[in-house]
Amino acid sequence: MARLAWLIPLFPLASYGILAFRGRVLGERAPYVAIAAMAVSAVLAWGTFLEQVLGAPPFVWRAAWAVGGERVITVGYTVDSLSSITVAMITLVGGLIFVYSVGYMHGDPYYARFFAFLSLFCAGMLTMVLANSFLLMLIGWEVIGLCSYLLIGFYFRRRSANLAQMKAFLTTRVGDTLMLVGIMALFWQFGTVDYQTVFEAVHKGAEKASAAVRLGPWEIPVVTLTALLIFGGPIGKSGQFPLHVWLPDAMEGPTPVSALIHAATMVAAGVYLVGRAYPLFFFTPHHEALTWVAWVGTVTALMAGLIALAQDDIKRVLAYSTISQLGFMMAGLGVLGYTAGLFHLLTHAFFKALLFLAAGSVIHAVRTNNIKEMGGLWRSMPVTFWTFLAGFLALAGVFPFAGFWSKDEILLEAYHHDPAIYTLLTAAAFLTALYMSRLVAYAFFGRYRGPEHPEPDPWLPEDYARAGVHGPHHGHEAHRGPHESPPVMTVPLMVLAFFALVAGFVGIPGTGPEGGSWIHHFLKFEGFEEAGIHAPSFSWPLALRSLAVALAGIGVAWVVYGVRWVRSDQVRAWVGPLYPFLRNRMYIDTVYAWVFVRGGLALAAGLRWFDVHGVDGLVNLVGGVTVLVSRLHRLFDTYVVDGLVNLIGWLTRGLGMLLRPLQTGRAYHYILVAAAGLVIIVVVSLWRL
Amino acid sequence: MNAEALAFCALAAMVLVGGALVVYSRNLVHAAVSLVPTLLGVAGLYVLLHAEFVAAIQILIYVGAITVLILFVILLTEGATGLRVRQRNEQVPLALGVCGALVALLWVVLLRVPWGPAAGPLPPYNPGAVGRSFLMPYVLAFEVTSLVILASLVGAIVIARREE
Amino acid sequence: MGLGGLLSAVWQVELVRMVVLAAVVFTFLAVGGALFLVLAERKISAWIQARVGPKHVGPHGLLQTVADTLKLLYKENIVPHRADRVLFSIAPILVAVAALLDWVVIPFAPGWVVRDLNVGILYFAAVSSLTVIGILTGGWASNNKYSLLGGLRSAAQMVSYELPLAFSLLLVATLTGTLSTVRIVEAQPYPAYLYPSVAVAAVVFLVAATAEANRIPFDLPEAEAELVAGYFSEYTPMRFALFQLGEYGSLLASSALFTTLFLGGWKGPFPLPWLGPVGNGLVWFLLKTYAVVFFLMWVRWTYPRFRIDQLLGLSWKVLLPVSMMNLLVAGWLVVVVR
Amino acid sequence: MIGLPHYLVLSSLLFGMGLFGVLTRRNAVAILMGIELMLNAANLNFVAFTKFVDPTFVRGHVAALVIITLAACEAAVGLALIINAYRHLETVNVDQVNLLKG
Repeated sequence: MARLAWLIPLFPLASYGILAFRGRVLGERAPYVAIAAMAVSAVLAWGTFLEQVLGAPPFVWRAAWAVGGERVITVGYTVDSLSSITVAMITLVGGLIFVYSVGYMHGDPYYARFFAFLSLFCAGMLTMVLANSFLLMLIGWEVIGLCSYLLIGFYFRRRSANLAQMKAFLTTRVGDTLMLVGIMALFWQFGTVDYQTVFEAVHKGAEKASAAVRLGPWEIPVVTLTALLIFGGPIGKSGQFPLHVWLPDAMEGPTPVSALIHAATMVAAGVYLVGRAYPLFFFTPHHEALTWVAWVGTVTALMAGLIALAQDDIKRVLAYSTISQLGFMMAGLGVLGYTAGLFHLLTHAFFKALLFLAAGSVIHAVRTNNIKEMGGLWRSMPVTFWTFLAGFLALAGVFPFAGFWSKDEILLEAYHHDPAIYTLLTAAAFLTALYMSRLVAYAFFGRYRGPEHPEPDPWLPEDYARAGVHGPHHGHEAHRGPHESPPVMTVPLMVLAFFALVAGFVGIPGTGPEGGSWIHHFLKFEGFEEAGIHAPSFSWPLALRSLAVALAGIGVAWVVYGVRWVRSDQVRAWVGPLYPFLRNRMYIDTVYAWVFVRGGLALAAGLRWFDVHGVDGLVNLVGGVTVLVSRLHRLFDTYVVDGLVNLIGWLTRGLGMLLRPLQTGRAYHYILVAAAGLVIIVVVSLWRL
Repeated sequence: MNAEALAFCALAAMVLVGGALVVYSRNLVHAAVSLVPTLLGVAGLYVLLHAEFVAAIQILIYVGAITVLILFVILLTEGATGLRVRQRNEQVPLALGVCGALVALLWVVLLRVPWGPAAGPLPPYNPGAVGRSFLMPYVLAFEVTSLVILASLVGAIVIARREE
Repeated sequence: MGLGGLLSAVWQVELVRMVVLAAVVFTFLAVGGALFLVLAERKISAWIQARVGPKHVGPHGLLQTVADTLKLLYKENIVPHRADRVLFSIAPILVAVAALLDWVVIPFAPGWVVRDLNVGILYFAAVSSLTVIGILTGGWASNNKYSLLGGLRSAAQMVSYELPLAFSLLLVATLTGTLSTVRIVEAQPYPAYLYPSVAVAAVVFLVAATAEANRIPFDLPEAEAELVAGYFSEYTPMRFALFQLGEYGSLLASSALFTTLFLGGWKGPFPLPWLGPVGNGLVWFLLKTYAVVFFLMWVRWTYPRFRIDQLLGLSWKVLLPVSMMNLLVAGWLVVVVR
Repeated sequence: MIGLPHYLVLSSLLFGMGLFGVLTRRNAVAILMGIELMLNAANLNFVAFTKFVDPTFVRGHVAALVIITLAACEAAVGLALIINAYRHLETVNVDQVNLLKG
């Protein structure tokens, strides 16, 4: 099965090819192509995964791609426990989202294009995961970035979508550039970008790896610098502070896109990369690269959790929640919790995709994103409600849902590694429970606060409305209040809800050998054993403490938003300026807008001023001089040059008059003359011999 | 006079008589049909020169394709090629003189050179030898020829098709 | 030099001798073959159309064609008014000779070949392309617009179908690495992975050969219904018979070449007793050849005629691309497997 | 014994005939036929030289084959041009095709 793994990204790629070139013809049938391709990939991916589960050895295939002297750049793929479980997750979640999109995007004029982009995205993601080298990974990575750009701006007539897509692209580009520099640094140091070779070299502490670079007053080991540069990519792609600003805006894309790309998979690419390149981070002196990772993750988790508290847009809350959870994963990886971070990556993919899809179902029904205009939906949309609730409980970390197990692992690792990080993450976990409860309370409980007949979807741009499309919900008939979505959308929700419940069970202690959990056994980092680091074992007090934190968060929210013993505006008054601070996303976007956007514009304006006055002035001066010279020149030209030219003309014409009869226009005359000429030449040369 | 000389004389006669007919015949169809013995005669000479492959190609392309094409065009443009149209232009005597002089000079030149006997045996299996020459030392000529074929194919189609 | 000198002369002279010999031998052979084929065609067509066919002359009408030939020999040769006498007479001879020259490279049995040329199949293609000149000039020389149309059609058709035919030959040459017919037979059977390519080439060859022989469904140059027999409308007995001889001769030659290239030539599935290698080869070869001939006759009496545009379209738009692709694929396979 | 000069004399005669045809014919198709004769003369020389002067690499054969190919191309394009000219001008005589003559 592992030998077939190279086929996994090819099917979505083929689907992309078909849809891109024949999509218009396929029309309504477009999703079948995409789903079929995804299904085949999923079968292959799960086969590969199960093979790994049953104990197959890791498999690496590589072939020379470019050969330059001694250096060979290889292309190939890696199948091991990490990549196989990740592709299994991607194909499963991706496939479900494809199915869901059939319903959600139905009636869209660019139906086929949507599935084409989704397919291309999956192809890139799977390539990135299965890659055997940083270079191939980078190719997949950039394809992902491109698809993200395309899909965020899928409603391309809408200005805000255009801005969001640019923002996403430019912001992640900052990280990508750093990563590219990092990969170049790797190539410079080791002469290869192949994972295995690089990691082995780092492990052995090759001479160059221990060299140091002077950077101002600090002396940074090269390997650390490289690791941190490469970490730039994940910071951008996985929405870590300070490059997280694009992710909330990316919610401009259609909801399945938010679910697939900005919750379950693409943002996971960064975390995956850190997991994949873990040796590079781990074998730095004192694991200092990992310390950076941990702190970036922790700050992100806490910051995003705080911001999420004050947002009203359902998708934005979920987006900040995603950022926060990604922070958790990074923090988990950073505190030597290799398994914990990646485990959370997998469980999070399921329940976050679920939450987004359920949110999409809600938006689909009430035609607004504002949670304050929803309410009481649990009655009218039972399936959506129950599945959303499952996702919520998983995210909040309530026993026995998936999030409980994975988040607890991270907290456990943090507890044993760095109490400060543990404290901050616990606070973030509390915030998670709090803002999610707030969301659930606003959206699903209380009474319905929206209009009786929901307006046409505000998310839809004008040209869609002109095309007679009334939102994603095709054949929209008059109905009272919101109602449940069609089965093609709810069935994927139910499947994901199932996984949100059970995906964490692989982390239950005792499911693996020696009393540990299965996931610890399956996903483990060999470097730990050598370094004598053992994963801390499950501890009941900590687990209970984290459960208590989650329940406390839910309880507080229940007090404020559920039974309303304390009214939310009172809370707002207590916290004073904190609320507007959080509501405006800690002013980070504002600062960026001032510094980078306006700064950039101001720089451009300055350069333009210089261009207009400085460069153009010079050019005009040169121009003036040129005009003066050319006037003089013209006089010379008119009388002297033209005179000569005319003279030659007259001479030529006279000569032509004389020679004209020779040109008959008959080819055979010319040939005769040529032949006669040949005869003469031969005669002359013979005579001279 | 041995058999080879006999064959050479027969073929040479065929070539020359055919060629003369091609040039002199007032009837263009006759001229075109006279190309057949000329070209077949040349093919026969190729066989005498151990160039069977060239001979086969000569028959296949010259006789089988080019002559047919020429005949075809003559028949299609019957209105302009019929017997009533004057077929010669005014420079016959001049041309006769020039051509005669040229041939005579060529003879003078080539009979002055002391041509030796045959330089050596040909490669025994010459389709293979020709193929190898085409793919190794003369690959550029081969590629350029293929380009010319492509260009003339396109050109012929574009020129000859009826304008819409 | 005497006759002995002639016999011991260099081989290329011997080749000329062989060609002459072949012309003499196969004139008789092909005349006999053509006689038989005309009868076979009449019998088979009758059988397909549920008729009896000729039956009065000789037992079961076996001597019908002989009688017809005798009749043709005794009838007057007429040259139409204002026809071109010379070309009118030469054309049928050219057609017949071209058809007969094909036989030089056909191997009947091990060692039974007039001349095993090292450019054998190329020679076959070259010589069979001479037929068209005869047809074209015959059509023109008759001074009849139907004949001329038939001749022009024939030229267009033959020039078009020579290409797919040549590609089929090229494919075989690619697979066997030789142009010699004898060595092609020896190289068979082909390896199994090449069967698809060979099958495609065989079909293309069969179609193109049918068109080259001007047979239904590609008999546009004759097309009795439209052109009142096309290029030989004006031909009277013996010259008409020569055209027929040419047509049946080339039919037989094409079938024989098909047998040689694709059906294993003289090789048989099992040896026959008492015959020895030559007899064996001869029997198998003739059996296969006449099976192909029968198949072509069957096709003739089953399918209607194409239109001229369909005919040319089939060649240029279907057969040519298919055979080109086929050649590419087969060449690739050969290189890869090697 | 037939040697190289025989072939050269023969081909020079053929060449002369072809040139004469080219020089004296009015009809474009006939001119083309003359050109074919000249090309054949050249080919004959090439093949003869191969046998008698330099048999390695069969260079003359290669040249002859290239020339035959080019002759086929030239015939195809030339005849297409002639047909087109005939369609427009109803003549194929080169001295009557003079649309561009001022």
